[in-house]
Amino acid sequence: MDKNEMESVIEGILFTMGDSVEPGRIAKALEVDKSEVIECLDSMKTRYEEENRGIRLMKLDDSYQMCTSPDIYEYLIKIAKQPKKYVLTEVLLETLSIIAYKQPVTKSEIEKIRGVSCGHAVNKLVEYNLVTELGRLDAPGRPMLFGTTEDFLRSFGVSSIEELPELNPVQIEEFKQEAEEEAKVALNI
Amino acid sequence: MDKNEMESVIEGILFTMGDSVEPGRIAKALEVDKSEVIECLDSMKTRYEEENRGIRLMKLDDSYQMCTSPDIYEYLIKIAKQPKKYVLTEVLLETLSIIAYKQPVTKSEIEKIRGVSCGHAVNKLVEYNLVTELGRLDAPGRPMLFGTTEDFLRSFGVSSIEELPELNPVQIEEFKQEAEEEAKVALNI
Amino acid sequence: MDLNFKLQQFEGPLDLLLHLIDKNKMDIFDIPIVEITAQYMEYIRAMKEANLDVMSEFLVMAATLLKIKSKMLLPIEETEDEEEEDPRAELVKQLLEYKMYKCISYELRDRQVDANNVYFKVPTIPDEVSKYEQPVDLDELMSDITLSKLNAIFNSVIKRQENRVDPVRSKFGKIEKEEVSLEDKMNYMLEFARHNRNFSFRQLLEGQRSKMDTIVTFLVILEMMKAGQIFIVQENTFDDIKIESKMVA
Repeated sequence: MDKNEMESVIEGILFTMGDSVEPGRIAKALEVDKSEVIECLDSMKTRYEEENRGIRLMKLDDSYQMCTSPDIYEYLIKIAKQPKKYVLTEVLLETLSIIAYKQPVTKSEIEKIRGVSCGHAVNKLVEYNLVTELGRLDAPGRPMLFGTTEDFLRSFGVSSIEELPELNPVQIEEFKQEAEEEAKVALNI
Repeated sequence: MDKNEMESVIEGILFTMGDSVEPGRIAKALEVDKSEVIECLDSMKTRYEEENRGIRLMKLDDSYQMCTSPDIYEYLIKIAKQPKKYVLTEVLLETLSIIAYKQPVTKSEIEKIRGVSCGHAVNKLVEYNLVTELGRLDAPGRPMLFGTTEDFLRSFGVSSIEELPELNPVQIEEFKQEAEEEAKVALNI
Repeated sequence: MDLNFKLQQFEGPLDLLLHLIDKNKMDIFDIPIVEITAQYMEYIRAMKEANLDVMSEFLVMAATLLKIKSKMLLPIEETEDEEEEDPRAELVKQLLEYKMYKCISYELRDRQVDANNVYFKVPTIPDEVSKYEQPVDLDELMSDITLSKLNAIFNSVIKRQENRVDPVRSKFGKIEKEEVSLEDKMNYMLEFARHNRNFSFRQLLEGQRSKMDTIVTFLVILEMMKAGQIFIVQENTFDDIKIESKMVA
């Protein structure tokens, strides 16, 4: 095994292991002398530094570990703090509208209206502080009741939920009739 | 930030993250153009290969991930813990192939092609994180649509689903003959 | 033919069919249906103990094969259509598509073997980086959502819910207790038959209020006839049914 190949294998081993590795273990796997491995590790360590690489070798007692250059840290923090864009997805908006109009409302009532589970959506809305727990319903299972928050009102610039646009009964009646018509058509097929 | 410094930072970030990283995230942290990052990543990828390095860059859809070179596998297995490998049965492979080429696809479409039910197979593939739910089809019954994941690309060594072997009838005839040869060998055992 | 070959070895009816076609060196575009059906059925018979879930899918294919076979045995009718479609066409199309994916799955398996020779590294992101959570900016989050939009969303949700409700079935209304009880009617009739030797069905219906009354009365008549409590005669269809009671004391 030539030096180049050995370096390649050692690089791969240190990368995969993540932890510190003793040169003796590497030597056994490669069936070479431990001193050869140490020599190779030290030369790699120096080269990584000279080349100003993003990854470095760290010597800990008699083991070696792959790590990043200390300069990377500030960029990692920047990646973490990258302004993530929170968006209200369709699911969240629908759930929010049901809570706004039906409050106080339980998760199972919301699920009944949407036809799909809403646990995740409600939790997200609570996390965004648009929705809050209002207490438990005095019913079997004592389900939690949800309602909108002050933040919710503030973001719409209204002072109470009474100010939400009214639901138009005529329109709702139309929806019902449409649904019936559709069903009739379906039956004629 | 000069090219050398950028490569160093990117190397460190990919090493730390372990997972696949989108160039856009790196670009924001480095306050540079995304195209610059991509250019840098691609040149690193080529250089790692040319220098026969132990670590390599892998492109998955539009993300990049650091991994080991396949050439050093035989040494790595002697020392590193083998990642858990699952064996895909023929049923799973057939189902996966259909999903890979037909995505987004519903269970009933898969069943139509295979002539047998596929619920169990699809669930297993979802469990292995090779396949994921993509949302519901806007059709009666609102059936779930399935597609492949990044893990799928990783486990099959392709950078995107466009890289999958083409469905070319001539080539398929060749596969078929190969498969038959294999089957003969298998039967002779 | 090697019947020891277990049906479970095949991934489904199409797989078995392909196996038979390959084995017999048949042309997939010109499947000798009579022959292939016979062989397919032989496999099915040999697999009687196979689990029913698997069996049912194989049986669907068997039925398809038999249908194709019968179609091909029938003389081709002269129709205005210039060309009658080959009854096998659909099956051939399905077989070819399945075969294509089957072949591709072998290719994928090879790729997986190659791709498995690569190792990755677990993420080693510092805690303060990975646990960082960005505060939610509500102004930004709600920037393009107006009250009327919220209202429209709620309306559309409600509309969807209406669509989901089966309007036909929901029209059936509540299930109410039947106004006419079979038991009451039976008791009434038994009493009536004890006091009247000869009467007719029409006579019985006089003064009955509803369709349900009529139906229940008819059911009671049938029941009493079965029990030998009455004897009935109807000379012609739609004639009145003459009833003779055997219960007169």
